[in-house]
Amino acid sequence: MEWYRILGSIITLIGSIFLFLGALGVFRMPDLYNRMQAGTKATTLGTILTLLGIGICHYEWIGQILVIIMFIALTNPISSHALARAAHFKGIPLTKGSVADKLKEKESTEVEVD
Amino acid sequence: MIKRLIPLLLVISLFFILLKVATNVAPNYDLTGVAKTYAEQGASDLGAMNLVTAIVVTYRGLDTLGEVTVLFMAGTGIALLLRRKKKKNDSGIKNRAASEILKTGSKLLVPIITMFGAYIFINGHLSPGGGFQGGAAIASAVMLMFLADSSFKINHKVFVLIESFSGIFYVLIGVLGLVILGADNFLDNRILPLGTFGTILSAGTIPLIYTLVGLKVGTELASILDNMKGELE
Amino acid sequence: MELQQGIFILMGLAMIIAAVLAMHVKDLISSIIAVGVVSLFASILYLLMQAPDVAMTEAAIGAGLSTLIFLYALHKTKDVEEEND
Amino acid sequence: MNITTIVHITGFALILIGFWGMLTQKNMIKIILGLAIVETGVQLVMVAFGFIDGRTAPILDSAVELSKASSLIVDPVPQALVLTAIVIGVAVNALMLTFVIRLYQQKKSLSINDYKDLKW
Repeated sequence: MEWYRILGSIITLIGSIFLFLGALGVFRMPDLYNRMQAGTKATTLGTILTLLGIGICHYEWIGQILVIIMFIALTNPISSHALARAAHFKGIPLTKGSVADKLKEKESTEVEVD
Repeated sequence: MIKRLIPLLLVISLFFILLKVATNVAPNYDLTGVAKTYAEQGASDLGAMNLVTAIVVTYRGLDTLGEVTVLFMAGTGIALLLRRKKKKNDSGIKNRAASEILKTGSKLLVPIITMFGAYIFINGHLSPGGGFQGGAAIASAVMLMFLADSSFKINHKVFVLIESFSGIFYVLIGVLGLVILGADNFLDNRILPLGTFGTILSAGTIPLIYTLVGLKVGTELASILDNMKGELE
Repeated sequence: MELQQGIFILMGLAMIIAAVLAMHVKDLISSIIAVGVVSLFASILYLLMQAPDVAMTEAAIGAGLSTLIFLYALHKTKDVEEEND
Repeated sequence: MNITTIVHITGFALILIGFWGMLTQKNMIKIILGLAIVETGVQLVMVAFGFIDGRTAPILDSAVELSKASSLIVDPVPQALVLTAIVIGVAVNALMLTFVIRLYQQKKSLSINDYKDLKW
């Protein structure tokens, strides 16, 4: 087996571990925002690593895979950000243990300014 | 009770009809009839790598023209039925402005998605995809702008121009087949040279027609979305 | 049973469950999303059935544009109601 | 059980569920959703008619030898038909939803039971 195949397999394995942790986080986290955070950060990194590992194994596809990685890096956090913001404005409560709500603070200061 | 009984009877009768169909179909192990001809002669006849494209654009070109017409009719009907009333000012519900991240990100993404749509329909004869898929991708870019920026409006004049000119050129290419190659050749792709098999400038007029179809479908779906969205804000 | 058939059976079951949910749930938004899920699984089935063209069309139009059109229609019919009250 | 049969059963089940929904639901948007499910089922069944196990997509790239193409690819004709059916389907759905919106603007109701103007 060539060395790049082993390297690619290891990177793919790390990526799938991150994906598993993301799924576990969606299952275990207490409220919507924490779940969304787990489902975005971990899966973005996991998907990028998995794709990169495949790209190293089959190096003739690395161009397409870099384009896909760029798409995922652009779309996944932005869509998640929009969803979380909408949920916050809709009034979905935070979990009891949370210590800060910066968006609410920002809104209240904005209202005072107006 | 009787209201539930009649639908139940209808569904049960449909079930038996479908059961008859399901039990009578044997899986086929070879292409037969017209599909075999297309598979054997499609490449040498039309020079298109993607046989689905060859069927949609050339072998069944008239169907596609009719389909684009149906889409146009549906879009026109929607625009007619949902025509704008006078703008009500201040309905009481204020829209929250989108965040800076969302605006910047969508502005970055829209050109890329539009370019991807153009790539899909230009390469329709070489790889999976074509006018309808590319048009849908372009409409998705417009959809993203609608969702991300509530004050975004499409330029109706440009859209109408693109739509009508692509429709006119589509029909003109069809008529050119009649003029150059004689009767029975409406929408024939061989009025241009077939070129080298597998390159982007090959397969006669297929890339040209699919580009026109893609522009037309994209603008039509975007106008349908725009009309359905209306003056909600 | 081979792996491929197992995948097809799982996808089919998921589609049927989503369709039943779409018809059974009272909430219209959940219903619309469930129909979008049916379309998304259908596009995966098309890809597995060696029909990439159809898969692309279904994913872009069936799961994307169609869902948004339904949501816009729902929003329009709700909007007037709120104004009326 | 081969793959064609599995997909056929799925498609027929979707058709029956959508049909049942169309007949029993009162909400007009839900009736259109039922029709959308029926459309998906019919399209699945049609694509499954052209599927042949162990063959590749109807694209004649380097993986398919041109002279033996007809024994290597699946049937392209149902795929072309379904391709157009999907686009038409979404246009028809949008048109029907437009009618629903217009009806709603008249009577402020989504229930099909409130529209009995032509019933005698």
